[in-house]
Amino acid sequence: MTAPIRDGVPAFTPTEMMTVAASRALTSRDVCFVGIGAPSAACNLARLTHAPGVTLIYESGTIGTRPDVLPLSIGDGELCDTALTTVSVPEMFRYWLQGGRITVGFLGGAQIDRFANLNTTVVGDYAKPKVRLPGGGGAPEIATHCQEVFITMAMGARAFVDRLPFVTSLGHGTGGDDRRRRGATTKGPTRVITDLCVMTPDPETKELTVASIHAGATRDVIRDACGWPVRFADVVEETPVPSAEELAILRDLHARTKRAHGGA
Amino acid sequence: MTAPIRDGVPAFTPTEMMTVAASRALTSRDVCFVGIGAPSAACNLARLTHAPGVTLIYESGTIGTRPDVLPLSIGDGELCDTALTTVSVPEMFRYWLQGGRITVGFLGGAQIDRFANLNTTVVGDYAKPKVRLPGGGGAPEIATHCQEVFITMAMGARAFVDRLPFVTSLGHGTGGDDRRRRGATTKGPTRVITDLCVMTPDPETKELTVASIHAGATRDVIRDACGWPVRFADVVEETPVPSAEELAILRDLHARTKRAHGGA
Amino acid sequence: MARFMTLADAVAETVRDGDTVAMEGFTHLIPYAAGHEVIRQGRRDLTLIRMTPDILYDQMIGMGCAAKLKFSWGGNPGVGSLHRMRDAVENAWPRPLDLEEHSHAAMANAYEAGAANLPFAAFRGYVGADLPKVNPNIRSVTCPFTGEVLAAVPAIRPDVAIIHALRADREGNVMLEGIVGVQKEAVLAARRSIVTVEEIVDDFGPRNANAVILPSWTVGAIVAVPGGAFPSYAHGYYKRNNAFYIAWDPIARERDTFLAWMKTNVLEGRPEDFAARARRPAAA
Amino acid sequence: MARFMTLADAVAETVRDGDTVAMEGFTHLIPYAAGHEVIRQGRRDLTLIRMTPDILYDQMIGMGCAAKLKFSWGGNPGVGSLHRMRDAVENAWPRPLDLEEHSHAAMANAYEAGAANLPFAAFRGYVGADLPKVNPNIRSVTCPFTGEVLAAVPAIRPDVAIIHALRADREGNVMLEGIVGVQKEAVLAARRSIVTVEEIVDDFGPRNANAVILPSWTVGAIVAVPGGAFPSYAHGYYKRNNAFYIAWDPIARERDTFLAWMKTNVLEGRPEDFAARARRPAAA
Repeated sequence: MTAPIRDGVPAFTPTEMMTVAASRALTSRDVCFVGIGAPSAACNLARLTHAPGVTLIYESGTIGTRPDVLPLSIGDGELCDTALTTVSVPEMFRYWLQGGRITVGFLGGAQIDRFANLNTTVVGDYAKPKVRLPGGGGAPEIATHCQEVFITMAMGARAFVDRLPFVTSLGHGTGGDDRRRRGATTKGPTRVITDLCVMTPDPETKELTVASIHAGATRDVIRDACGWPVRFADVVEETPVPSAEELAILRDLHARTKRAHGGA
Repeated sequence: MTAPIRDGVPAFTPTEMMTVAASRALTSRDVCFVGIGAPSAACNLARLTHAPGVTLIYESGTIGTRPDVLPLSIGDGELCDTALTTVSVPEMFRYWLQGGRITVGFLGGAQIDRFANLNTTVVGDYAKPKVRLPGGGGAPEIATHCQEVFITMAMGARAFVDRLPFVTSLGHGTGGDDRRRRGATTKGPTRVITDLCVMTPDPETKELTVASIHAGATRDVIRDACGWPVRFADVVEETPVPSAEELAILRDLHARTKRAHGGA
Repeated sequence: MARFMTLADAVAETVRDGDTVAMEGFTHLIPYAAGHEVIRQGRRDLTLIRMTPDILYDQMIGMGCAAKLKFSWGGNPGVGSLHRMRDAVENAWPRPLDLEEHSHAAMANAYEAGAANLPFAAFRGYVGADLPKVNPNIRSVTCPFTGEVLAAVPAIRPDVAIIHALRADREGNVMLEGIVGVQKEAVLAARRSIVTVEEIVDDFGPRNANAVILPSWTVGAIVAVPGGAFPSYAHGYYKRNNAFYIAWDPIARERDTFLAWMKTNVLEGRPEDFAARARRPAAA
Repeated sequence: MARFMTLADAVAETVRDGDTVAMEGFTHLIPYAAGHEVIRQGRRDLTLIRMTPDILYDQMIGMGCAAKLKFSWGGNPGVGSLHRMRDAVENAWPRPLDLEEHSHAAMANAYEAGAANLPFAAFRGYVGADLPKVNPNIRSVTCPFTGEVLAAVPAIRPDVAIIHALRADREGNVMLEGIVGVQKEAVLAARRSIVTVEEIVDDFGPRNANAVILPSWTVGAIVAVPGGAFPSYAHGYYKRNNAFYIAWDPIARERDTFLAWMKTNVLEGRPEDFAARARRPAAA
């Protein structure tokens, strides 16, 4: 199936492309710990398309949830109403996340560096911040307990930065085997899905490398949107465009969500 | 109300007297962690007579249970069916017992010494026991986490011993302030209710001292049934005999229980 | 032991200036009505604890109730920043706000340890993260069997826990259902507690044998405040008013619009107002 | 990931000689049918773990399946001793039995730690008790904040957990209710698991939002064995057969009566026999 074309331009936004590309990273066998925002849309799109068996878990305690609309928060009633069961938050973090039962942690973030470390804590000095961000929430432990981590966030030079002011959650640390030396036994970030491209860590250095470029984006656009001199893989693929079905299901999901939230 | 008299002898058994005396130690304000056997009969008799508001908790996780018949084990379905709620066993021991929420722990035991330490583990050497008893179960922590401990068990020289082969659960240790020096912050055993008498620890030495004697028992009978030279309080009371109502309710309870268990 | 009271009396008796107060609720069952009463009574110098401080804590911080915040994620979920919290941290307005920041895992474990009467919680956490560099309350313990080093945080033992639950019965037992968060732990860990509920019923009736229930002897004041979790929600009663969460962003962005809103809706408000708010359709 | 199997296949695939096996059930939902299958298949050198070893473990020990027992209370509740366990400990019949003995609090915390992927559990326990003198697996940790010394025990991480639950749905999710004991923890802490259930249903249907459920991806083999907990009980299905517990005492007292009973009722028995046993009135 190919994407609808209008005036020679694929009729989807970069954000839609990002969500679709992120959703494709999940399979029906995954047990996925879902971060709010972009990850939540991608995970539910996967569930509604090619991965109907995927198990979605939100840190509010909802296990195996199948929301009809996207939650605004990680604890909307919709998540509980459609879940297999709902456990307490201490149990969620002890038995389920720390218990090592999650195959994929799906995170977003305010800032990321070339080794896929994330910052959602502060911009500027911690004690005297320029911008006080919400903080880590579940991310510090999601980043180390899940078997692997997918990250999805839109590119931009203020988000993809050369040096993080604060490491909220560990990616590959300073690269190479640094992650393992710090005591993490899981794979860490294995792909970063943006609105322009998909990056994967170099097998040796663990530096994020552009693996595929979305339709409409170019190497120059990606370079401009990245705060470090971004590397490209030897062979860079073109990201398969969204199918008409994926787009239709995603747009339906967003339309239902907007109606349900009654605002914005 | 006085007890029924038959041929000049109070018409109740020593075990009934023990159960009634033990039940009277509880009030409606108590939250009581109930051991199986003699404690269970006493606690439920209290609930069915003068202490209808008493909260009974069994280590199987049942909170606020109101069984119509006595359970054979601490996890009979009757306990769950009539409970306010039932929690997992880890939660029971973490939030409820260790949480410090229990006013009275009601224990029995195979052996007791003069400082109300209990043994339910072994007779003889631990590695080569003469008799392997069931073990401590919940008792080691019941003995230290409940605000106070009541003990009920029938007297006899093999049960009330000069020296325990094994301390399963702490009473007053070696007496005096030994219990506190070992790190226990709760009162420990405050009364031992037997089939012959009620003992309470001396305020200074913490040695168990006979405070009241049941109808039909004598100092000599008590001395013969005790493995250490038992002390008597300066003023020894006569234990108030069971009332007709207490006996009727206790006997009804046992009759219902026997029918329900369909055996013995 | 549970006592049925008015909200004004419950807060007056239970919450004191300088107290450490945990008002919990993980998106669900956030005790807004009780928080507004704390604001109306002008409590000061509170140490507020909450995993997910959201609009309610934004309001309390903006009104100057709090000297310190212990938390793990402070935002308006799905919307953006808490502007009043940011103004306090970045500009000390209306007063400086100390932060003690943790991860969710740390806070959840710390509540669990508090309920269990332990002094600390050990968990696998903070590996490679920067928070331990700025928070001296993140330490470590070594497993006496394997030698592994684990993260450790102090147990949370608040002076006061305030939660909103679904129902209480006439004996003062309290029932929760749905996303139960850390509310049971918060109440069991606290010295004193206030529980607002949607309704008081004669009897819980038939229920799951393992229903989440706080027995009457584990809670302090109980107050019936229908709608008391608005704009959060109460499982089976009313839905989360996501439109309100979205609408809060412009209200809280500026100090004057914030103060005007607080005057009309909180300072001049009453607990009884919540029933009508919760009944409005979510889009209103 | 859950697979529906026969009991014989499930035990053959899951339980190996020398394994550490936890068959849990706190009076309720004891997996008798599965235990009998382990006996029939002649497993040897098992380390059996259970808080409250009762008749089932008495049978397994008496049949020589176990090299070691880790436990906290070993008796026939309300009746007396486990004669086969005593014979093994006191007389090494039919073989010596090593004991690792704890308190309930220690075992419950150790299962919880196992489910939480922690190497040890810290708790306030064993104060003034003699068990730490005879069990080198009782150690201590010091709180890094208060300096308090707490008891520590290793987490329980069995090779195999075996439980009996009420229902499974067609996807292999498993539901428990009532006295849930440490069964969820045992399964989550174990490498492999077998769950026998009273019935397999199309759908759990309406249920409490916080029902105790083990998702299909957390369990191994699932086997429908109606009555599989007899003479223990299954909440809502059949009651505990207290008469059987009382009757067991004389059967187990002597080696020959025990062996005769085991031959007739276990070695020559089948999982299908349990349905009829559980249907009999409790007094039969």
